[in-house]
Amino acid sequence: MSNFLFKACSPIILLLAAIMPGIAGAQDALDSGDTAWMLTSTALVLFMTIPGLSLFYAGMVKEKNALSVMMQCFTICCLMTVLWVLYLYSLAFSDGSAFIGDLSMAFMSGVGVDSLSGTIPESVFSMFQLTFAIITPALIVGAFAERMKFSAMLWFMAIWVSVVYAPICHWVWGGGWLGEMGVLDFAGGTVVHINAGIAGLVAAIVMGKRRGYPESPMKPSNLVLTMVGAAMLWVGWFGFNAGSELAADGVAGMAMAVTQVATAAGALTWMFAEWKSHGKPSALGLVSGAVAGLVAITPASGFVGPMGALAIGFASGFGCYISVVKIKRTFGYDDSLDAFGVHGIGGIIGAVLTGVFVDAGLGGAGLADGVSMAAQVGKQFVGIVATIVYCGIVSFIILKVLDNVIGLRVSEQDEQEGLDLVLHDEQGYNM
Amino acid sequence: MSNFLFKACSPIILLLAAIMPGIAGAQDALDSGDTAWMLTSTALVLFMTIPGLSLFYAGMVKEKNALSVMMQCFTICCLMTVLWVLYLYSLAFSDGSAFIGDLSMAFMSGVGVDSLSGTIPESVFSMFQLTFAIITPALIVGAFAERMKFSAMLWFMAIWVSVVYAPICHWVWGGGWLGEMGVLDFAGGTVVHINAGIAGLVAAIVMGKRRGYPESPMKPSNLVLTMVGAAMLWVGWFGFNAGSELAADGVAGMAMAVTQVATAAGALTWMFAEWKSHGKPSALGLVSGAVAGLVAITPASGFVGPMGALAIGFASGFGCYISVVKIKRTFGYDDSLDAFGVHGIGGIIGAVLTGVFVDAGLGGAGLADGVSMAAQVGKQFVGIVATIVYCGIVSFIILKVLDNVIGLRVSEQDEQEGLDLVLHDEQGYNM
Amino acid sequence: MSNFLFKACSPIILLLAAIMPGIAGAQDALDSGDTAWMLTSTALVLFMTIPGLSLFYAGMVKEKNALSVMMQCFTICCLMTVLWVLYLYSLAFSDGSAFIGDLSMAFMSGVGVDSLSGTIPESVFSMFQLTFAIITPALIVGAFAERMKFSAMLWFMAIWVSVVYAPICHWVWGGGWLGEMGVLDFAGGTVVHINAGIAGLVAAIVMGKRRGYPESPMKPSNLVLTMVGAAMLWVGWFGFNAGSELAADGVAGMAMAVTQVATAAGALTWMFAEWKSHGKPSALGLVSGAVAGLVAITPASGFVGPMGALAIGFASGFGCYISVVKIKRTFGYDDSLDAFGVHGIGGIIGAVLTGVFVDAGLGGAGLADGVSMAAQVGKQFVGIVATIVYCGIVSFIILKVLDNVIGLRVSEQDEQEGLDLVLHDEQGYNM
Amino acid sequence: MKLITAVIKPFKLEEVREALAEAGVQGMTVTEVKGFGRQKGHTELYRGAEYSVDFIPKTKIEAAVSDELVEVAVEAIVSSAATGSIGDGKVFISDLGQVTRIRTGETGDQAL
Amino acid sequence: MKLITAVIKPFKLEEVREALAEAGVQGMTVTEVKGFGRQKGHTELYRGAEYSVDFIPKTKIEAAVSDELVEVAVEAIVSSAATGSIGDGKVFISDLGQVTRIRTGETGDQAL
Amino acid sequence: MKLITAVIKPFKLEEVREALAEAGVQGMTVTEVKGFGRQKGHTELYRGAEYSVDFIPKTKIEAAVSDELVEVAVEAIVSSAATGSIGDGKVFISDLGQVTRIRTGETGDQAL
Ligand SMILES: Nc1ncnc2c1ncn2[C@@H]1O[C@H](COP(=O)(O)OP(=O)(O)O)[C@@H](O)[C@H]1O
Ligand SMILES: Nc1ncnc2c1ncn2[C@@H]1O[C@H](COP(=O)(O)OP(=O)(O)O)[C@@H](O)[C@H]1O
Ligand SMILES: Nc1ncnc2c1ncn2[C@@H]1O[C@H](COP(=O)(O)OP(=O)(O)O)[C@@H](O)[C@H]1O
Repeated sequence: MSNFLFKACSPIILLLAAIMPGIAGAQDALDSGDTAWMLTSTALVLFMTIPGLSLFYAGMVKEKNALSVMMQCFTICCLMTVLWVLYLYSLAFSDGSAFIGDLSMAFMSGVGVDSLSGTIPESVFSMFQLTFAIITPALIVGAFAERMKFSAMLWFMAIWVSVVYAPICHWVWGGGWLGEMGVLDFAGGTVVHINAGIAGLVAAIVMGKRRGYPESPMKPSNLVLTMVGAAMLWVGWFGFNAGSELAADGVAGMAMAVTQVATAAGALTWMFAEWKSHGKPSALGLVSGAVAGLVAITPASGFVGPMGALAIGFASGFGCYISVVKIKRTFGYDDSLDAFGVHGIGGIIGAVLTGVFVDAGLGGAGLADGVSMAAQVGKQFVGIVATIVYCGIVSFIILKVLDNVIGLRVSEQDEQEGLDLVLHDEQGYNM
Repeated sequence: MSNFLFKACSPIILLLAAIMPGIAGAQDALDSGDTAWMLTSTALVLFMTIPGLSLFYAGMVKEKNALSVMMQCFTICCLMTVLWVLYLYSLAFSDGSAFIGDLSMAFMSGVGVDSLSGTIPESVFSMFQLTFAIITPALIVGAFAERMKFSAMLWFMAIWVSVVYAPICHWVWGGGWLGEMGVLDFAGGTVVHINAGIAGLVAAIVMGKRRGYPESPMKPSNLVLTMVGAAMLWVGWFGFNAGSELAADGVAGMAMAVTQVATAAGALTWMFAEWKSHGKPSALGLVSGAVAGLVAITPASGFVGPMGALAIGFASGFGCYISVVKIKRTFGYDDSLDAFGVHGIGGIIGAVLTGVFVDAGLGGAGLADGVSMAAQVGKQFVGIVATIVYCGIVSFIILKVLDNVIGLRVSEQDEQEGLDLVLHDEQGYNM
Repeated sequence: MSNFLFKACSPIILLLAAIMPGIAGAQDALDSGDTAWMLTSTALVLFMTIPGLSLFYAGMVKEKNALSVMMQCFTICCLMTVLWVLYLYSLAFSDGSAFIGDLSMAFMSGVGVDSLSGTIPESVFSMFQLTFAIITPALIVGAFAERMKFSAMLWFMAIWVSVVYAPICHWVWGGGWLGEMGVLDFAGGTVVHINAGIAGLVAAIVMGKRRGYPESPMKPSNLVLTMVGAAMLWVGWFGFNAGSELAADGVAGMAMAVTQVATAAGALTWMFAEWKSHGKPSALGLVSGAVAGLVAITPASGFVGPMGALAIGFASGFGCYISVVKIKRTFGYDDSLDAFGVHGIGGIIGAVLTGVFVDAGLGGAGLADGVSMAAQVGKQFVGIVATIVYCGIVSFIILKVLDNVIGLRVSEQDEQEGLDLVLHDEQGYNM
Repeated sequence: MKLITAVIKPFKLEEVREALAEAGVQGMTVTEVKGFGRQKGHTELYRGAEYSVDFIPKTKIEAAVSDELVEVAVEAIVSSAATGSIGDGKVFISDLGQVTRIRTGETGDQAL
Repeated sequence: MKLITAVIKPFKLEEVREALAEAGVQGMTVTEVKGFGRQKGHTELYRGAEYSVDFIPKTKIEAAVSDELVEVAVEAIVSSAATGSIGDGKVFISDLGQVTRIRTGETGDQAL
Repeated sequence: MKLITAVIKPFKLEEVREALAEAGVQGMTVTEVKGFGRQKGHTELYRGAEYSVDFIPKTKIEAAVSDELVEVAVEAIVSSAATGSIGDGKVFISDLGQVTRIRTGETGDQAL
């Protein structure tokens, strides 16, 4: 009888299973809600780079270089898009080996209107991931702003994203060895931020300081725009972190919540640290702390709870403050807009603390079965060190080769006159 | 037989009921579409404050104070976030009494990855509500811009949001007495706008006028940015109003539509009023009218139809125009950026007219059973008056106490030099 | 037996059919995911006009006219909204004839909270379409910027949208003759871009050149803002194109993907073309190419694949570059901000190539049964020519009549002083 | 004729302009300048980098006046621009050989 | 040597520059200034607050010229800057004691 | 007293200021100007429209000094502002009839 009934209703059950998300075994059906959120998240993460990061950076450089950094971010966005559909997506996300994908999905082959990735169209998954491959190189721009040749920048970015970003992305998210080993990186602390920070640091050192740094004033030309950019980064980051769940569910919701909390905590921490040590709280400090919080919560966002986020934001706000205000000055490298100081350091702090606050006892989603907190933190360190070493060495080689072949820097006089006029025959402001 | 069939298929029906939204009794299942919309709405409402409102305000103040208002908005955003997860969310939304919640949800206790609020994760509900608790105090900034100490501002906001915002929010949306009584406030006409407007008016009066007001010119320094800010407010407001439905359904759709209509009507009304009385239409007038329309449709957005929205936008555009251009000048208080003139007055107009245009005969969703339009308008008045009285008195007390303890205003010379340099050692524009 | 089973389970099947999207015959049930995406898309497309396009344009004009173009865009947004709910929506989308709708839905009659359009509320469909009716006239502003009277602009736009936009929209999307004939225009290449471009060209010619054009410099006053505007256009365009699917599904996903690809290709093409011919790549060239790519992919977005998008972006980037840099100079008309050069030309390129790359062999969704590529391209030409001829003639008549009745241009001296002061008694920047 | 050049605190411009008008000066040309002198500047801080800014925003007024007006004009400026605190600025007087009004070609005192 | 200082309408700058170059003046220094004189300003309105702005954007040109060039230079300015409507501006002439070219240390007419 | 007016390359301002201070000049007034001379400008390109910009950003320094300081001050400017490349600028010297310090009413050398 029960057998009869099962048979009788089985077509319906199959139908149900096929069309409904959340039922076990139904991951291969499109869910319109998840898709809606991922379309939105893709737009939000693109929004982070253009206009968000562009404005954040443009406001911090001198007036005569404002356009040049915006143009770098925008061009990176375009270049990565084309490379992505040609071969990068395939390198990063096709099966390949533990170290790199293959070219089986080059030219987006196999990605049709009906291809799914979980409950969302693969086209959306691919575009969402593309926006990460856009913002990562764009972040590096902050380290060498105001002195790099545009052509050298293009070459560097095209090569770097192919031989550094794509493999590391594959290691963590594409089925590679770091992911397999259990390193936790929900939305890109390692892949995006440490990666960009280290490449930036190497670039800053290889290229040398800006003319006049640090003796003569390097004042931000338009902090109003920088604050706008920071606000856009914050808003867009909801797509970055909550979007990394690839679904509109409770994990995405919690990822958004902890993002909000850590950002606020990072901002207040930097502000109060500055207030205490310098005597006044500054707007640039406040938003720098916000970005520090955003960076650090990124790897942790799907794993920790609100109180863990508070702690992570606090740690990152303070750590990045020290890094930018003290460490950079001590060592004397010219990381123009603190790509390393905020993204590198914040990424490392976040990656480590993800291993701590994932613990259910601290409000997190819980450690994997049989993995102790110490073990998880150890794995996190493996991820961090692997990224630093690989990215550091390869970035260095690319830069050195390019420097010898085409030269990385503009001439001293061109730097004096400003990149906008010299490289682009334009001015940012004609007022 | 039918009984047999029911039994036979009942597991399927239960299954259906459990996983599908919209079926009676299924409110406790997560709906990915609703969640997607609420994640988006949360981002949109945050976007209203930073960068939206920040830009709207920064463009209206003098160049030397541009950063200070942006920094106030941004810091408020951070501070409210931290207080929210510590205790504010609990105060506003836990059961408690008719007047205030309790601390049972302090530290977000009980809000886990799987907690639901209707068909969306509670984490998302809580973050969505947080964005309202952010924009409300940020709106007040407009009233005391260009003269308040940053430290006093922080103290005021932290206290105000705890003893004024949280209770009033609880009264209306947290199960408190105004909500129970049947006051209609879909998205915050009372809780957000009247509340902020009244607190702003009290602050403007307690703190006194800006040096030189109204004799010397107080020209907006960057109306281009003000227009950008207004546009962002408009776009973000879709999250505010259509998001307040907490679902992606027909009510949300209509809330978006009436928001669009009332805003347009408010903007055109102010523009034509100014054109008529002054001889030229101005951009600042246009966007001020848009904000007036947005404010007034807020309480009404889930209840009225497009033609009601047209009327509400018209009434608010005209009412706020009169208030800002005539009333403020007559009484002589210095509500710097018209926080009261637009949000207070617009909020009151909207709250009253919600009671009118909710009527099904006027295209609305219909009055509650057995409630006449007059009765509903009466209820609306109770909500308005309660908010004005409570918020007015308590805000006054907080400000007076703070003024005696730490002082509210910067010195005359500091006001002269500009808050950006004096309070933050920064300049908004270095060009 | 099978009959018995069918009967037994039929209530469940009906239930299923009623509540689930994607099942044949279920189009009349609301889908929360689709609705979430369309609410978002509506916000995104509004975001394209205000602040996106406003900034894009404001940055390109002289400082003294910055506010005037922003005000034009904003006022158009308001005016179209009011006309839309009064009668435009009905004219465009009610059944009517093959050429124009009727007034059966004037005052939004029949559009209630429960009205559906496919799987989304009709209120949302109507608002989404409204945002297209907003951006189309706003685009035209670029052609006559810096010299048109505000009052004449209002009259022109109100008439134009009623007698040009509404019918052409009806032809293509409202059940009119072009749609019936099989012209493919997924998101508005014809309705929006060719239409706006042609109207702009006619306006530029009828009104004549700006004083001093082309001898004296007409430098963009704030390219930083122009780049921000371009970025916002790009992000918002996801709503435009992927939103035009009216659902969150695989087609929407692919529409987003091809939008991203074509934009990047257009931007790089223009940039490299300029680099090659002028010696330096410019930021304005880069973003102009991006917009060219966005325009051209618009009609194609639901029909082509990523490689088709690459080709379309390339063709449009190059074609619009030639049009703006060479053709405009040869003929000597003053299309101030290249509304025709980018939207007209890009729209035509896109409309033609849609007919090519829709071919399944080229990665597209496939030609309609029994339609050859040549035939489809032929249909596309009919759409293009019909739009050019109708829009060109009617726009010309409206402008000529208005010129005689109230005059289109400000006086030479007013043009000298700047529209912001002369028409609005305001300045964009007081710094 | 003399050229009177005054460097003043920017917020005093309106008062000085009125005082000059009252004194009979009918035209003037105003420039935003940065001043350096005894008055101390301020400090700015950006991510830990401290800059001391010595230059202070000032406003420069240039007015060509006929010889007989010089004294009263200087007097007008001094009394309207003074706040008594450091940084109030200076008034410089120099000779002017000739003045021409472009519109009419008039020269000398008539051109002022 | 003399210093010629001209205050003109901003949109006339290019014409004046060309006229001066034609007259043999090889260098000049240009400043954006605000002028106050007979020409009326404009009104601005922000949320009901009306401000009348008396100062009008002008451009100031300073050119050091040798004595023999003065007359023709002034003539060049006057004829190229004039529109005939109020506010066309002024030309001032004053003595210049010495001029030094920083690059070479040359002085006098050679330094111009 | 003399008025020294120097037009220099903007990035040299700090050096010149220090050199002047060392030379004993206690105050100065600085204006952002655009210069036109032998130094070539640049080209800008916007959507195919090429503009050649002849004016170059310069900084103008005005310092009133007592007669005895003139020589050493000019020397200080020339040596600190020179780069040796075209466009280094000029130093002009003219007479100053009178100087008044607004704050105190002091005149003459004391007012500097
Ligand atoms: N020797 C000078 N030459 C030119 N301008 C000067 C000179 N001394 C002072 N100034 C101008 O006057 C302003 C005020 O001078 P300062 O010494 O600060 O105060 P005070 O005028 O009260 O003595 C300076 O900012 C500067 O612009
Ligand atoms: N006495 C003056 N001293 C300095 N500048 C003057 C004087 N009079 C006029 N100017 C300058 O000349 C400009 C034009 O003067 P105005 O009186 O308006 O017109 P016009 O030159 O046609 O008589 C003014 O805006 C101002 O910059
Ligand atoms: N005759 C002049 N009168 C006023 N300013 C001048 C004159 N000649 C040059 N200048 C200023 O000096 C600057 C430098 O002059 P330029 O001829 O380019 O180089 P150099 O000083 O090396 O010969 C110019 O940009 C201009 O501001």
